[in-house]
Amino acid sequence: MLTILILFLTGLCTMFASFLPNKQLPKYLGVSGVIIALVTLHLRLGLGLDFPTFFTMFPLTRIVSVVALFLLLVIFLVHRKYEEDYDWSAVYSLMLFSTCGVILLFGQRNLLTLFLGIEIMSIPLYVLAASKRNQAVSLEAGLKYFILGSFASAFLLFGIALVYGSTSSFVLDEIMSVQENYDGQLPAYFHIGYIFIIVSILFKMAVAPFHFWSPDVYDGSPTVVTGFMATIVKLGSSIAMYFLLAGFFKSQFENYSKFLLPITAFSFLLGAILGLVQNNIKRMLAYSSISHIAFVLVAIILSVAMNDQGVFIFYLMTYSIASLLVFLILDYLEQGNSIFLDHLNGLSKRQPILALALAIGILSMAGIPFTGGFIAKYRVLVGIYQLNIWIFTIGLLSSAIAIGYYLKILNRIFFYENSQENVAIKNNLLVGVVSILALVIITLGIFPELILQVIHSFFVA
Amino acid sequence: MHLILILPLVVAIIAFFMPHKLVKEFSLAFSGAFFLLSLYVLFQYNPLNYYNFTYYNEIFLAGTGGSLHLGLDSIGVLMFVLTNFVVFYVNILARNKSYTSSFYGCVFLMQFALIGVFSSLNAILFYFFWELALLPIYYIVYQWGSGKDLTKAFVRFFVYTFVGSLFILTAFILFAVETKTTSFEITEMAKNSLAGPTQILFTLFLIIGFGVKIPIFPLHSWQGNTYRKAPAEGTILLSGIMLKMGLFGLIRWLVPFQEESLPIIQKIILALAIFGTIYGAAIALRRNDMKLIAAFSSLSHVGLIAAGIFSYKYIGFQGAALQMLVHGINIVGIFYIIDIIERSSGTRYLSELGGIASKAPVFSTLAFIIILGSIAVPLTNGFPGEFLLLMSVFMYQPILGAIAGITIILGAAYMLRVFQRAFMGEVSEHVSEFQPVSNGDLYALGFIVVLVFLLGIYPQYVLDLTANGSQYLTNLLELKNN
Amino acid sequence: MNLIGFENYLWLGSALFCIGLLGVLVRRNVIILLMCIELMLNASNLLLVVFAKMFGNMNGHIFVFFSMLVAAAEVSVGLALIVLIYRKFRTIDSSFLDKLKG
Amino acid sequence: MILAKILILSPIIGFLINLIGGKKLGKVSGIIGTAAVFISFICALLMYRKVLSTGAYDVPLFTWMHISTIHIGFNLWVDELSTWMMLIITGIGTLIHLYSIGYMSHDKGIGRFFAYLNLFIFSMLMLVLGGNFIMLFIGWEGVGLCSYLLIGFWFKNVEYGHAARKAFIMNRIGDLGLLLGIFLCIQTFGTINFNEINSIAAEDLALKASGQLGLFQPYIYTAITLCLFIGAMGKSAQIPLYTWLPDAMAGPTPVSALIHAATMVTAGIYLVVRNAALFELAPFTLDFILVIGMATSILGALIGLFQNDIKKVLAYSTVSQLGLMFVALGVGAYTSAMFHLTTHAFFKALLFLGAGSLIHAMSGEQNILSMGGLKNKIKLTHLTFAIGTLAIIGAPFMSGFFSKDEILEKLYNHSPIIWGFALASAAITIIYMVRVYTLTFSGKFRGTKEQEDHLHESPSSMTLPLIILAILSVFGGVLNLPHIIGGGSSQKMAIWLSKINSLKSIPAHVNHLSHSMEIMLMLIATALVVVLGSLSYFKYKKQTLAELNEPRQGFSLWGEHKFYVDELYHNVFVKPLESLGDFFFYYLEHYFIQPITFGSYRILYSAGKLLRIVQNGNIEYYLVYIAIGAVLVLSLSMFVF
Repeated sequence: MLTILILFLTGLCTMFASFLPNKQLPKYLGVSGVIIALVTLHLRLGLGLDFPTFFTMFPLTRIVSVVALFLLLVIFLVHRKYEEDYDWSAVYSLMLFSTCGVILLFGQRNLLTLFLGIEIMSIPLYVLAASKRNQAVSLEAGLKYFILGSFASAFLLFGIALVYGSTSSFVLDEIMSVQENYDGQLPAYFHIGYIFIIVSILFKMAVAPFHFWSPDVYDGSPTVVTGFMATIVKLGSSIAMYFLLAGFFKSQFENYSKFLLPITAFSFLLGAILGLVQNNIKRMLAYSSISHIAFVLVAIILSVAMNDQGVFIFYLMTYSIASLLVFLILDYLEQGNSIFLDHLNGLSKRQPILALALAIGILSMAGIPFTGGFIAKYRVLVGIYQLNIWIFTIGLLSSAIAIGYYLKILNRIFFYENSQENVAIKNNLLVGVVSILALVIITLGIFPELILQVIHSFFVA
Repeated sequence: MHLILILPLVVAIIAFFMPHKLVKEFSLAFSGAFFLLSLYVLFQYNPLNYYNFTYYNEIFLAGTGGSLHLGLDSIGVLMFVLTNFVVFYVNILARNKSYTSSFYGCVFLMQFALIGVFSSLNAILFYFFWELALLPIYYIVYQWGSGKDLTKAFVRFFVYTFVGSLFILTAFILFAVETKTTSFEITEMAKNSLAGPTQILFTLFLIIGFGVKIPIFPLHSWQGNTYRKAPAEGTILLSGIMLKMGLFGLIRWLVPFQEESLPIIQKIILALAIFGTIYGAAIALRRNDMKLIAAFSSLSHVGLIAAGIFSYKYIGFQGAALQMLVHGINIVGIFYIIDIIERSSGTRYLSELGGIASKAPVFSTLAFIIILGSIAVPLTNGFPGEFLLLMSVFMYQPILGAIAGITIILGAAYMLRVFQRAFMGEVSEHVSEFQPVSNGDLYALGFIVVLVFLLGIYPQYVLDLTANGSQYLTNLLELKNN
Repeated sequence: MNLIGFENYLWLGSALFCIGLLGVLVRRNVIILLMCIELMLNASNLLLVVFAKMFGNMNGHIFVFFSMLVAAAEVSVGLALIVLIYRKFRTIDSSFLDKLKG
Repeated sequence: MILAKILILSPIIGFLINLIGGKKLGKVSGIIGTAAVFISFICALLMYRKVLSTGAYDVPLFTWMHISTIHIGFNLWVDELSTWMMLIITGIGTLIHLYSIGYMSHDKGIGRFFAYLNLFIFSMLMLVLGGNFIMLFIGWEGVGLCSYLLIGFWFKNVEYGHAARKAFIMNRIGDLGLLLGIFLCIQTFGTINFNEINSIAAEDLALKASGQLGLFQPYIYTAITLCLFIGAMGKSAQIPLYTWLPDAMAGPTPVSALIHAATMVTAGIYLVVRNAALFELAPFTLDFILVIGMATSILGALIGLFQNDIKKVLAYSTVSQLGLMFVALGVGAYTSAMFHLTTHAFFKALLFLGAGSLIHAMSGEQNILSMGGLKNKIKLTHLTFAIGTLAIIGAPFMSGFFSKDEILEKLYNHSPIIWGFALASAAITIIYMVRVYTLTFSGKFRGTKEQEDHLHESPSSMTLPLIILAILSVFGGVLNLPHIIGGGSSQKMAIWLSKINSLKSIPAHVNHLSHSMEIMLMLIATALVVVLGSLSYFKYKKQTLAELNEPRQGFSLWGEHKFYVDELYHNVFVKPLESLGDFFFYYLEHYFIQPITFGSYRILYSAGKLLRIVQNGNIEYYLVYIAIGAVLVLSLSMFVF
């Protein structure tokens, strides 16, 4: 709970810091705030702020929040300086508030924390998406996200109401116990309620039938925000889904696994096929994240079926690190508000290290060995093979198709002549951070257990 | 042993960041050193115990059932030497061309990946190195490849190789899940066996996966214009070693797990492989571009090797191991010759060539001997391997053996046609300003000629080496079948 | 005390929710969309209160407070966005906002 | 032991010296080459004496390949048959090397020429001395390779190159047959060593003789022997695979003399004789050989009748003589076939060398129509050529007479019809040989002016071998005199050869011909020679240039065009193969495999385009999609599952 508090306070300070003349102040405040939060996590300080029925620190929550904070730290450190009138202090504070919501989700024990977490996470995002006020595209993205987001949260609230109606409590354990011993006599509307909740979280994760917002919003909003959305927000909503499927509605496994698996298959194919035809890279990555999230959903179902969280966490981690790396680099290549394939031409000749790091990130998303992505996909595929052979084949097929468009990007980076003027990127901090991230991905590929053990020993044990 | 594996990686990384000027000498020296090292390993290898130089470490790839488990068995050592030989020759050939340092880095990365492929005893590790080997060659072929529309060839090459490797992954997953083994060590995998239908699936997937690389007949169409578009060094790497990866995969991962030897699949693949040999030879007869002829000729040679393996005979494995080494040497020689001709006369099309023999007699005699080697004339290295392979196919099925025999006739026909058009006859205007071939190239070709005769007259050394390797395979097959 | 049975409240709540849902799907004006979403939210608040009354514990009521809080925050942010959009596009008809596509 | 090693090594050393020092040595390389072969000749003589005294012995060199049960070693097997063949090869080889020093003196590639000749001698010796099938096969293909190099020696000329390639490929087809035979041997006998195979065959023969069942079913023997015979056909230019021999005349004449007359073409017969025991066990194959041999000999003779190029005529006569030898083998008369092989080597080499010096004198002119009346201009060549012609047509008491007569006698013994056919082919031989002789030497000179004054006798280095060969052709018959004339010392060669282990197990054929019958046969043969010889001599003597040049029709036109066999092969085998290649490449590559890769890529791309329209950026649609999605999920989970 303390970490959320600290993040909230830093958010406030950065908001007020905008009145002070020093332009760099919000950056320093943000960074120091996140570091303090990380330290508190390490020292396992509770300060008595513990509400067992609302929010508890599971080992899972610790690991995932460390990852989330690390990602946030990287975003704060390394994002590109946008044009003058871009109000960074507001962006920092909104990002911090949204991360509070995300961490709230990580440790939820109660439907209320779920609802609050989702709302705290998404409301700042609506504004973030529209943060480039003078660009119509960003505004449109913001509005779209807002309308669809609030529509989904209406579903969520309705679902919670119905579930409360049938189980007379919000707390996780009580709902589970009610389901176990009254399984037969639960009123009909319980079922509707639980489906509505799952649907709204599916929407937040942008899984296939509910994904329509993500390509437009990813493309419209500024790349830093897209980066934030693609990594930390996806992390939050996936953990929320995990708690729903593994926690609240664990006993409904047969029921939801039957309709969730076709959804994942649909989103595998959709993400892969639509990705092929794009030439705007942000949209392409949006579709690729749709198919990745389908993998995450499959991993969640797997972890419920075999109650082993390892596969799920590992996949989430590799995916978020890889997409952060890619979005950070794309942030620097952005012209106007979107990046087209030709902007990447001959990148290897302009910035060799950046090109290499981007290549490693893309390879990890494509799932090529020696990168984390491969191990993650491999473990999910091995698991799903026992569960359902069709999903296995479709998953394999879609990753094969996806390799097609990942290679389009690689092809542009290495083999096309340099058509862009050489915009000198002097930010060697970026180069440093990016190469560290690339190394992390490679080590995830070669020594998969290493990183998790380090975090576990450092933060959880 | 692990020292031998890691070294190329270290050198690759250094080569990537070397300044362009001195990277050429640096990489030539290192590849030479690796070749000598590999010869030392070869002579020090005792064929008796099955896996030499094993190195085990489990934190690597923990959790996925994989582990860093390397070991060179008899056929692995041969391929290890061949890899270093080919990389050494790539550097020799590249010394008179100006390549950036990332080219040399890729070459050494290839070497690292290939040694990994030949020495890994763990299925996942094998798949790791297999995929890693695809990246640098894809980079070399398309960064320095000539030819107009690279994207078309790129789509074909990449769709084939990557989709192929996905099949291999599925096969391994299928094996692991069906037999409930957690670890992918070859020793454990060999113990248990698969039930009927999954066995067929497992074999089919592996055949498709390796077939793309070998290439067996229907999966070969990437080979034609990839060879044509790739730079000479790229083709040498591709034809010299990459084809052997597929074959080695067959021997290492497919044969030991063959259940009641599925006669239907074995027959189909054998027939396909032999049809591939005829197919390749027939096409090579009429093509005008030397590189294409060499490509289809290696398609036909390799098809015969695959047929040899699939006849599941002791002689077949011996012949295949020997012929893999021999084909590697010959094809490197042939592409070296094509490169020299292209460099000196500016064209590699037979219609524009002629009369090189009168211009460069020593070069043409060396070229002739290498061509003899690839036609499998006795006393050259081609003959013993081809003899054993044809015998094993003949023992399996006499009619198929006879059909496979036709390739030695067609082989002679198209190779001599190449020699005829390019070397004999009147001096064509392209060849008139044929610069004299440099001594360095002549010594390189000379070394290959020495190898051609050495293996031709005394193949027994290689046969002893692979004796207990193939014996192990045949006992495994008998043990599993009856 | 409960003159009319709980089921009827249940039907009322879901009826309200469906009306809001239809409103969102049909209308093109963004502000009307917002109002319909508010309607849906209040429908679920109603249900929450009814269930709280049914079970007799106070959880439902507390939850309603939180949900109203959230709804308010959402609306304020939404309206700010709509003002910005209006200043930019001179219209708030959702069918015009389709530059982002494909 | 050392003798055998020297015998093998000296040609190789000669080859290496000439190859490396080829350019610089010039004429000296000729001397080195001849010396190398001469040393081998002497070793052959010494080995002959050794075999005479101690009998056959084995010289193991090193193990070439040892796989599970099969042990293939490099070992030389020296017995009566191989010494006999060695003597022929090295003897005639030395003479031809001597001859070609003069013949090739003006050619600048002389070093390379002698290197290839020495390599040829080496591989021929390997073939003959080989102790097992693999050694034989190595020699077999080595000889094919050398013939490719030598035929295409003047590589500037493209036709010669094509002829060389054709020869090599035809030989390769034969080699494939031989290879399949070797595989069959390994499969059935488990060994490829000649002695072991012959002992198994001998055992089987003994069993068969005593009526029991043999060790192996008969069809295996037929299969093995058929494959071996296909190999022999390829090498010794029998019916289906003979078209390469006439084209092989593109090489220099000494090459044709050595390879295409004396040694290489006899390899086929050597192979059959070496495994005679096997062939005995396969009666079907023997008849097959008989038929093929007969057909080839008649066809060769017929085509030879209408050829105008002197070397082509001699080539076709070789084809027909070889056919005759195979007929002898078919009948089981192995020793008489070997005898005819030896005498044929003498007089055919003589004829070729004679033709060579003729062409040398006529400064490269090979067409007999534009020669004539050279009788008194190049006396020595004329004399030796005349002796050669007399020998080949079987004039009485010449070597040809004895060997051909012995075969005719054995044929008559077997069945009169075959004897008739053989007599017919002998008759045609008489006609065309005398035709060649008369057109070149008698009558008026039909050549051009400067050819006439260029006419001169060839230097001594060329005429010396001619004289030696002439002597051999005359007295060759003495080696194997028939009983009637030779009396006590007759059939010396037959006794000598029957000692080899493949022949000693064969029951001798009963000879139910009475003495009078033999004499009568001889008389018929001599009568034929006298009558036909004089007839054709006078016919061609008075033929004027006009008559000779008028175009031919009907049968003779056919004959001149070699019965269109070459064209037949071209359209039946070569063209369809090439069109198959094109078909594979253009159709199969583009229409069969292409769509798979690109088809899938295009389908996905169009699917992508379609789906893209759904994402049309309009919020209402999104809301509607989400609502439909939610309803769908709800109904799915409630009712379906």
